[in-house]
Amino acid sequence: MKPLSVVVRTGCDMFAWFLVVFGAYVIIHGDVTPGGGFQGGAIVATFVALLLVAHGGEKVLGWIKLDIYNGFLTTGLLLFLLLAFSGMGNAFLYNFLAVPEAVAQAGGAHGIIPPSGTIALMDIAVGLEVAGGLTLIIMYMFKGSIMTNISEIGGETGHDNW
Amino acid sequence: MWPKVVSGFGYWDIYVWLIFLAIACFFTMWLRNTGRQDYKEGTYQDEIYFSGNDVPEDGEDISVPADSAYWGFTKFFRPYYDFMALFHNGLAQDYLGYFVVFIAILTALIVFI
Amino acid sequence: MIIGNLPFLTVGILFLIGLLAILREKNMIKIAIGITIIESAVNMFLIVLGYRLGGDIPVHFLKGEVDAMVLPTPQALTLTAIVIALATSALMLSVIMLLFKHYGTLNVDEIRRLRG
Amino acid sequence: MNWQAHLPALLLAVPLLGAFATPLFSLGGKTLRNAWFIVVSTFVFLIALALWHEVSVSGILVYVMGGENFALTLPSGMKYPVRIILEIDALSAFMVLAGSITSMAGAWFTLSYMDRFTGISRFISLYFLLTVGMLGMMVTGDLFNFFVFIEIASVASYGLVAFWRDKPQAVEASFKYMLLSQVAAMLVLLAVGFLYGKYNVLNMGALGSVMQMGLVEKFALAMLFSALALKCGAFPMYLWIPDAYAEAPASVSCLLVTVSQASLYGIFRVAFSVYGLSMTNSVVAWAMIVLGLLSMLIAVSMAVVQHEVKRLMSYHAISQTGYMLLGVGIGLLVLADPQALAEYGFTAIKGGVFHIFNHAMYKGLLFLTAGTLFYMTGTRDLNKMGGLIRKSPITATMFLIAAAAIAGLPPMNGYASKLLIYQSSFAIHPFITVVALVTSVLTLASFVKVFQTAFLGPEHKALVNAKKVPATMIIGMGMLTVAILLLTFFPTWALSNLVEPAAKALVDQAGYIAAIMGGAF
Amino acid sequence: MKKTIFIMAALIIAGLMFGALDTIHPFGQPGDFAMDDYYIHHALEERSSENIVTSIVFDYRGFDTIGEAAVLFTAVCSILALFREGARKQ
Repeated sequence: MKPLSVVVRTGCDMFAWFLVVFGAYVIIHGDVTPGGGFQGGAIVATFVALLLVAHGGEKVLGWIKLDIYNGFLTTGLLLFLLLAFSGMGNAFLYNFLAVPEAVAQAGGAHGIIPPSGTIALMDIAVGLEVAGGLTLIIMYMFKGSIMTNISEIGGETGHDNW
Repeated sequence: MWPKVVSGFGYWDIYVWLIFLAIACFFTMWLRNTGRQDYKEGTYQDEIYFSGNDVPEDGEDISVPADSAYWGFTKFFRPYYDFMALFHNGLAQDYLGYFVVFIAILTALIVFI
Repeated sequence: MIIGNLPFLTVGILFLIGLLAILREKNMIKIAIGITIIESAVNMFLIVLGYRLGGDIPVHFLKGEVDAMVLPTPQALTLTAIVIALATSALMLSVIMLLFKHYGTLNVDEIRRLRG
Repeated sequence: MNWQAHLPALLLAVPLLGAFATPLFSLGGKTLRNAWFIVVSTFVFLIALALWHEVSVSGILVYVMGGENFALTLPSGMKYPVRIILEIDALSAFMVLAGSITSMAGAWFTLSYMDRFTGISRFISLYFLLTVGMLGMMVTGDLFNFFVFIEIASVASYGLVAFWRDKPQAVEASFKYMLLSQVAAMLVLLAVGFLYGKYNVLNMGALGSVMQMGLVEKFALAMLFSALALKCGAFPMYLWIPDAYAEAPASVSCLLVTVSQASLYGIFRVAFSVYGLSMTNSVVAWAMIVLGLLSMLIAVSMAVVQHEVKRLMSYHAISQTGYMLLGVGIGLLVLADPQALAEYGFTAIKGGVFHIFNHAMYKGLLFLTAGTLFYMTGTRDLNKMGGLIRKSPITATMFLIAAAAIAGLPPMNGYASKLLIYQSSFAIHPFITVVALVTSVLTLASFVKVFQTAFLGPEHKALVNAKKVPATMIIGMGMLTVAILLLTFFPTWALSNLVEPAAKALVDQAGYIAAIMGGAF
Repeated sequence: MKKTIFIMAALIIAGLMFGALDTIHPFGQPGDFAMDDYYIHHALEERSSENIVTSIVFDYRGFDTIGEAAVLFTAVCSILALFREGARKQ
């Protein structure tokens, strides 16, 4: 992929960061407004897609550490499962942090955690997962497209043609 | 419609079969022992008779390949297998097409009967 | 009757288009698009099922004056189905990329080393 | 809190945790990763065993996901359940047991078999996810959830079939499988949408209690049946199976067999528990019988002429699926007729259900031995093999046991289940029995061919340096061998403790519904 | 020839599907929606989540979401496995 013109690059540089912020907003407010973990995560993942289009792949591959996104993916998934396991006292996936609305209106919510409990936290977990996962998909598909010769790159033996 | 068929001793009796197998083994051994008494291991009797020719070194040359197994069967059913080769033709869209035809027939049958 | 049910009809037409695309097109990318169209048809079907005349979005915070809400379950199901569709499309395109590298063509009729 | 009640959730959560945490553990090196793989697989098997025991002691288990009380299926004042409910009756527990055994055996087998390749941590994740998808399809009581698990299993198997991506055939097989399977999955979702739109219910049991046959229900039934028939490999749609099974790594093929059985389970669940007695005609039953017969005969006739060992075995997998469809189809045909059901229908269902377990065991073992042959010689072509019994007599023995079981030779478990099907199918028409017997004979013929060409005969020069079989691969195959031998030597126990409760649970639609809806039904 | 049969079959399916689609319920007037009604009325007071869809996705049908996350993870794993670097040929 060739880099696009300087106007596009500058514009993308600017808007890419806004997209991250907007995605984070959508993720965090998933339990109040339309949106949620998946949508927000997808928006965050657009960050890399935009950079990829504007600056060309080789450059972006140099900038981005894929291990970080792998970390996002695993962290999100494990956090999700952890939250699901935490409700095991009642049932798997039980929303053990939720506060009924009447109590929450009367000020009974616990501190920083939203009254919807695990709904909001799972939103964040899934948001992390989707952001990481989609970015990995984009980057690896790009890497795959510049793999010129499969048999040379993955020269593994043992499953050759019979 | 048709009379019910029962095999006699319940569904299945492993012990009867084991006894049967033991008897079968016994008979086999007996048959084997009635063979030629002048056979000796490790003499010329062990050698392979290859139509009078020298036996090739590599085992591959004297073993029957899998393709040749059931030659007569394949030969007899040649037209059938030719048709089957048309059916398994490796075209993904044909596979999809068979699926779609199957759905259409089944749906029509279920809905209209 | 059929005019009132136009959204349902659209679903059927979309499904048919997708089916015809996967049966007729030769280009693998177009076949992948055909499958995506079927997925969209099904997603649209779920959404159409959940609509109530005069219903509002199922978010209390932004709800208008209207009392009725559209049914929320199909929307949740669609959300799940969309992500699944996305995952499978990504995988399918990757596989097509690999196939193109191996076979040097996008024509689905030439991808037939496995047969018999 | 008694932990047994949480077993249904743990059954799915533990392999999911295994999949999600594999990238973490693979940071710690190969040994830690392999240990994690084995530990989690074994743990899943233990959970499945405990679950089966629990079900056979206390009847149907339900588990409400995320409910305040996991046993409270209906919230107060509601007619229908609002949450996802896992419902495990004897049939599900039976299937789960079969699935977890093959999964564990495949895991042991994988350790040495896949050792030469890169990307193994991804392989392990995908393997766990395939297990999750399979087990989820077997235990879930919710239609949409069923679709989600179908997708997990499918996507994982696409990746695993194409895992050897340097080989064009593997990628091609994955593509064909994906094309067919995606369309099928969308049809399942379409059917779920139809049923949801009509009844506003997604739970299978609740759906069964309100089902009234109409155009919508008939259409949904046709969609569900044909899609799941594709996934399990019935006659006109089995064409992806030889490709996918043959090109996947051996341990994956072993597990894919059970995944297909899970789709078969889906058909049975839909036909018996969701529709069941409300079906107004016997088209589905006859479709199952006819499809069973056709897939049996045609697939086995294709298998006889194959010379590539895994492709041959894949065709046999299809033809064995035909037996199950036939047996259970006969049961479905006479479901509404208590006398015929007691006379031969129930026997047929027992035969079909027993065959599922047997098939999972011996077909898994056959695929693993095929993998061993491939590992030893580097080829899958039978024409290039010969005399391998000298290299690995233990593999030859296991192959012989599995081949005898699949061909239905008398002392083996395969014969026990086939006998039940023969006996009961005779009551419908003798022709069906004749077809089943011919299939059995052809099966035996093709496995005689494999044994003769691969193991017997003089040693080939090219194979003098064939590799030794590592211990873990033998352990993996040994597990399945032990399972086959146990089923062989205690068929009465297996029939009365494993199969009969499962078959009873399949027939008992009211019981399945009542576990969800309470006594209301 | 073959293609024509396939397309005819597709048209038959579509025709039957139109029939079935037309008989579900009139557009915009779902007949019985007890399950959705439960969500609409209880999601806010039980779980204090303003967004009912999110509360369904993560609470009432949360297990689907785990499955969905697993599907995404599966796709990522598959793609990473397909495009892995691999060991270079010695």
